[in-house]
Amino acid sequence: MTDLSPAPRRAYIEVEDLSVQFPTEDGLVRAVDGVTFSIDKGQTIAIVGESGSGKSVTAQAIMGLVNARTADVTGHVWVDGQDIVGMTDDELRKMRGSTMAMIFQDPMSSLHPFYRIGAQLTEAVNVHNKVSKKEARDRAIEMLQKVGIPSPEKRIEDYPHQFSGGMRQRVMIAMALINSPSLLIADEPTTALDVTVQAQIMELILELQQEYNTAVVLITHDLGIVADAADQVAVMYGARVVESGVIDDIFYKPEMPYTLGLLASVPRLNQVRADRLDPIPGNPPSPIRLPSGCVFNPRCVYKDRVEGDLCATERPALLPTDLGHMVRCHMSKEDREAVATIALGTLGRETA
Amino acid sequence: MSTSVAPSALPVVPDEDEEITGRSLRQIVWSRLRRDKTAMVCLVILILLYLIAIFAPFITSMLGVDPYSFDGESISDSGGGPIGAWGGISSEHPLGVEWGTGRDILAQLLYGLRISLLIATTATILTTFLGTTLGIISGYAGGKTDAIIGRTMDLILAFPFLLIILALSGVLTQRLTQLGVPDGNPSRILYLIIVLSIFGWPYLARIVRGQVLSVREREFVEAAVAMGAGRPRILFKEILPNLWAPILVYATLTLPTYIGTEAALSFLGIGVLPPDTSFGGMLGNSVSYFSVVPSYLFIPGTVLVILVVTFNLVGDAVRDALDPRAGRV
Amino acid sequence: MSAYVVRRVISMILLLLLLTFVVFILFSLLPTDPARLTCGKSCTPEIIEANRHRLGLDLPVLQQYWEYLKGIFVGRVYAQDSPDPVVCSAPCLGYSFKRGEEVFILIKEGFPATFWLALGAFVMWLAAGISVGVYAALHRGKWQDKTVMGISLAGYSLPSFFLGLMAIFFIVIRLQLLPYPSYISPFENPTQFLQTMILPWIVLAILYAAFYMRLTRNQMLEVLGEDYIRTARAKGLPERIVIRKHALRAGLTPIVTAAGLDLAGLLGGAIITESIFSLPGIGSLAVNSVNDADLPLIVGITLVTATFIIVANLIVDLLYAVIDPRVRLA
Amino acid sequence: MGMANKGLRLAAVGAVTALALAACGGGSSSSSDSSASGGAGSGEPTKGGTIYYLTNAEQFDQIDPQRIYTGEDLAFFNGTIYRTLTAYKFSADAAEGTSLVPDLATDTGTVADGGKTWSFTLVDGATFQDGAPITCADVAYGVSRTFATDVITGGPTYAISMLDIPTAEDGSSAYKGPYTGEGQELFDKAVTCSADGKTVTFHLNKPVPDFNYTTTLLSFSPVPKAADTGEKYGDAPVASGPYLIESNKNGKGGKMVLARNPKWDPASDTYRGAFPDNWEVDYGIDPKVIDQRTMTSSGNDSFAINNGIEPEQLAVVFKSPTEANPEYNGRAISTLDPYVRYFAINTQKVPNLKIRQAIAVALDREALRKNAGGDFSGDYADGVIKPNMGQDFAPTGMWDTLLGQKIPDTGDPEYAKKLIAESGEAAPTITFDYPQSPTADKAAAIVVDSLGKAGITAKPNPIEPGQYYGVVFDPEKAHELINAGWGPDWPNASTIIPELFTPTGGFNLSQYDNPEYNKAVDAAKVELDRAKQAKMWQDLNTQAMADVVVVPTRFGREQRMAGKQVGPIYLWPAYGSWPYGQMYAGQ
Repeated sequence: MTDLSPAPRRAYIEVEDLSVQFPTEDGLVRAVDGVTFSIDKGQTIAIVGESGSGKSVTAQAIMGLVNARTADVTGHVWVDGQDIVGMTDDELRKMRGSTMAMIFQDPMSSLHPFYRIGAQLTEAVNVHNKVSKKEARDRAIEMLQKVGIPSPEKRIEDYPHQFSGGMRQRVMIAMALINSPSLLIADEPTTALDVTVQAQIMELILELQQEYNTAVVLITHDLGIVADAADQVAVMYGARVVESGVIDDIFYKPEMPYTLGLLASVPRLNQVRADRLDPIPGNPPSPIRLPSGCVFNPRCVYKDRVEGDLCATERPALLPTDLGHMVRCHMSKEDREAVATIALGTLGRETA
Repeated sequence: MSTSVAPSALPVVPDEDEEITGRSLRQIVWSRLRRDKTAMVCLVILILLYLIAIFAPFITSMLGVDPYSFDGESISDSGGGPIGAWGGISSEHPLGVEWGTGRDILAQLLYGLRISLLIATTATILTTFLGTTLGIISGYAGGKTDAIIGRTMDLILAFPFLLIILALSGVLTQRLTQLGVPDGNPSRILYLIIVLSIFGWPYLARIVRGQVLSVREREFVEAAVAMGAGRPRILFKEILPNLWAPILVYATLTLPTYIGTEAALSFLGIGVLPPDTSFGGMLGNSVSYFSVVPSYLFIPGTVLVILVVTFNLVGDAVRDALDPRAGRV
Repeated sequence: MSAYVVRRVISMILLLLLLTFVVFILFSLLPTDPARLTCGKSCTPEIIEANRHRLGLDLPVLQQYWEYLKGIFVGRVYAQDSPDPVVCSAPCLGYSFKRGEEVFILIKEGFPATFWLALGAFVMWLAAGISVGVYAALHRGKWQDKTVMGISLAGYSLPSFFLGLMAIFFIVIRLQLLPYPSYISPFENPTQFLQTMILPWIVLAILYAAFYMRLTRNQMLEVLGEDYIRTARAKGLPERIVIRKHALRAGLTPIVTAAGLDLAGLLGGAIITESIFSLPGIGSLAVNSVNDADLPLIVGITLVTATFIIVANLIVDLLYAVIDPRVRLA
Repeated sequence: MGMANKGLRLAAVGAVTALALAACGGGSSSSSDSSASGGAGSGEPTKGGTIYYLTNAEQFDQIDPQRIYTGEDLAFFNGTIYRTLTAYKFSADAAEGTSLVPDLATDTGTVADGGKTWSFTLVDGATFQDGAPITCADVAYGVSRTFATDVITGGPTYAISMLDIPTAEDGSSAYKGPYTGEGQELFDKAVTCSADGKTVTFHLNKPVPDFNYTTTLLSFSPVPKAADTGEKYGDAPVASGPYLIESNKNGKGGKMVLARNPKWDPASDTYRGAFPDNWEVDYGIDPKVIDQRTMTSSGNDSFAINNGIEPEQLAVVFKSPTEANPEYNGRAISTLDPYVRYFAINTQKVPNLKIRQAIAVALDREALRKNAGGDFSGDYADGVIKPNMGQDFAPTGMWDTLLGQKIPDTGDPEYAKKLIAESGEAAPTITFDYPQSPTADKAAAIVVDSLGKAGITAKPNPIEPGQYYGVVFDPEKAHELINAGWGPDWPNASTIIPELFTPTGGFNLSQYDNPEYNKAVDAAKVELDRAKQAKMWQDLNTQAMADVVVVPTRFGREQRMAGKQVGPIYLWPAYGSWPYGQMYAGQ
């Protein structure tokens, strides 16, 4: 890698124009197309979007888990000043599990069924640290203790199937944080869990984030979690980030029609006339055949507010609308705000 | 399996049935198959082979050969061996003649192809029928029925099937004749079809049963139950259509297996009656002579292998088209 | 765990009983008259009747079955009331009057050849099938993978008898690299043993390896797509450890167990391979027994072979429980 | 009743397994026909060494002397471990090779009472392998075993039909063998011993002029009562000849090893040479391998013998059906064997003579012969008595005159159609029973095709070789046309015609029952004038052919080979076998 003059980065994590493409027999799959965002240590960014929007691949690309032999990764992912994209396999491997760690959606299948959890935890310690067996074991027990597993010195001898789903996710969190990473990617960490457990797990993640001052990338489609946990939000649709900004901007001053639709489809307790949800009409696009122009245009009900067929022909850029608030839309700022007022107004919610 | 780094596991394909609306799964599979060049070539070859088999009598008469006539001129009076190299290949007999009789090898091959395809195809259809029906019943009914069918399958799978087929052939062929099946080849062919199917269905039934177990919990089945649909209706109208992909894959891969098994059985002497011949029979005959006339071994052997390979390639392609994750990229 | 073992053993015994019964009934209903077959050329109805009595064939079928079962455990004496009884000691699987020998002894004599054939082929096909299968899986979609899959397809498309005859034609007849196969015990003449067994081993191994390559590859691909493999990678484990420790352990377990079942099937005799290579194993014995209509022998071989498979099923299941901790609670 | 067994054994040859050592029955062969082309026989026999007998069979059909009935096996065991009262001379010459010499007896027997009483005096010094002297009681006991028909199965039953013992109501002998002892006194009257135990006398129920030929069979060899284990006697028989069974393991890879019998006294046995120290029978070898090893003849294989050559090698070993190629000269034999191959026509199911004639006329015998190996497989047959039977043979003219006109070897479908038209019946549908093998399948195809040309529908019915005769001897199961082969037990057509064409015969596959014919056969059997008898057999042979009871297809020819150092090389006419008792390894 010949980056001669790494410009000083403001943020700890800086994702810049990240694209991931898979050539397949059915055609070129654009899983991630020009994603850009950034966060600092101790901060949380939530990447939200429907399934297939490219958020999981983004997460995996940041971890360097996208196989370079089968995929085409371009752009930059700066982690603490180092670009992940273009690193050798070994350099990447050394960062994984130590500098950055990941928690997955399904704790049932994310632990190896044949190995005791103790072995799986100590393995994570040993791969990055030269420590004795005993030290590794102590560290594992300590982490299990931290994530709230009762009598960890006993449970460490158990197999994954002997734990409940929530407990397994705790084990996964322990495993992710065992080497005190500065970046934690949580890919739908609560989706597979019972509602009652979801809150506990999120709480645990946030608590540990405080303790380790970790930067967290939270992948989710659950806006409820986003509201509680995130500092910043990036909304993804059709492999692109369509809107990003601090949490209040996205929740209270959204400007992209897709974000509006997303917010409208979330049931809220304070929603008085919530007799029916307001789903976005149509289906998400296929990553093989992304629509030309604005990826959202086939489903956008406001595209007639844009002159001509700009929405269908020209790809809008992700542009700042406020400080730190970026939007990808051809509508004028006025139109966007007007549309947002109407949309949020129908939800019976006051604008900020 | 959830998302992973493997590209095929990306949310590419699963979205398809939503995305490409208006196209049935059948059309999608067909369009995938059409793009697979090997598969298309093989498919064409297969169709040709079936046509050749069906029209074998015309083809042989056009070529001026037939599998039954003896040609005493083409074999030596001392020992009965063919006169000329490579089993007596000549313009009259393009692939040579049989030792001891002078019958034409090409014609025998074409007629052998007929029998081979007849047995394998019919047995595959019967196996598929048995396996699907019993698999659905077993999976849907559960309980005792499931247990009985399950034990039966265990039992059948534990049997040394080649030995049983060999041992019972004479007797059961006679039984079939007594039941009114015409004597001779009809009984023998029917016997092979039946025993192949009897020993073949449990494999498919297991797959189908597993699928049924997962499908029957799905909403549309529950909906049908709630609407008071009768059991046969649920089984065959609601559940069966969801099973055709694994069934089709299994059937296409079973057919070549049966071709090989049928050949092995006729090699061991359980086959059609003379004067008819089959691949296995020709190979069995070759054993006595192939150190002197190797073409007796290689001609039918090669045709047999081509047949099986072609079927297997098509089977693979069908599977890839139906479930790209299981096969190649 | 132990309750699981007991349950499995009991169900196995029931299945074995059912099996013996089915086999017995199946062959009892044959019109071929074993009494007639034991009778020489100068056969009179009286002699046939006497033979029937000697063989216990005049008893009702169910009683014959009971006698047969009993014979397996305590042995049996045929023609007890004649001056010339035939003793068949336990485990008595019947007595072949055609060969004048106990079925159990005949099978026991055939076993070594079959055993060596199966064992050698087993080792070869597992080694080749697994290594090549894993290699293909790791090169998924590349030319290496495609080549392996092509070879595998060709391999399992070759009928065993064609492959065997070709091996004899090229290796033995044309190139004369090996003498004609002639079985001898490895303890008697190891060189000749190896010279005889190498071709049948290879032929059998090719057929199975072709299948196991695919199986291994697909199994590995499935495992490599598992979440826990991604977890292992996310931990920062080197790829070779991910493959060896995490993927292989999970991926090969079902393969090795499937291979166990195939091995058991082969221990019951590889009819075609043994016939082609003149191996004096259970497979050859089976073909001979069919040609001679030697019913007691056919029944005996069927039972022994099926028993191998059923017992192997049990062993494999129990082994699986040991390897895969998830099964233990079942 | 019984008969030489090649018909039975032949059935198995060519199938996946051939259980018995494929073999021969008796019969003479004209030496002019034999191509024992000089050479090997000229060497001086050396003592010592081992002769290796390579065979595809996986065991001997029988080892029990009273149960052996296969020509080759009779010759082998008679030449090595069992002695008999009389034996055939070792000679390649047809006449000499089927002439009698004494073995265990001092001469070839004394006849009295117009052929109804035969006495044999035993030689001095003959002992069993345990050293016990062989007495008249042992011979009598051996003979008595044949009567235990439920235990001693498979052997010849001449003793039962010839000895003067009354029959029970059901037609079986009133003597039930030594195991039950029922009717023992009747047997003891029929076979008597002199006071010194040296002379055995057989009392027969009718004159048998050639009874001393019967006593060459191993069923007349001695068995010590104390060692008899009934059905299992064959597992550990007691030797009386120069060799004993040292070990025997059946199956592929198994072998039988014969070692010298230390108690055998050469002075008491002038008949056998007993040259090699050991005999080794190697079972279950692939026929191709046998050919290759014998042809190469290196190492121990130079002491090997076989009893058949695969068709594919015939043209390699032989220049013509009577002459070996120079490379194999002196150790390869191609000669007429004792057998006649034929298709029996079931006269019960095909009673119409014209139809039977049509079948015979339509058959393409040339194609059948080519399929069997062309002229290597034998000559066209015109009856069931072979030229090498000596005086009993005369051409029947079957294909020239008997069927109304000359019939070509390829058959005459047009004439066959005419015969069917004359029969007053519709063209028949018949089934052809045969023991399955690849070659036999092709023969069946020829039958189907050539009969089809005459409008006769033939259906092949392949039967597993091991079950073949069990099926075709069952009148319920036998069909119209039955594949068969037959060889005589000794050079007298009395072991052919009665067996094949009378209801009391043991091999009457045609189920032929013609009262006049039966009467003529009975007369021929007891005719004491051999020349007259020969003429009677000739006529009966012709008569059966005229009645188309069977369709003879071939007078069989066989080929076999030995390693470079084995001698003597000739086919012994007595059994159509190797002259085992005279063979040696190394010259």
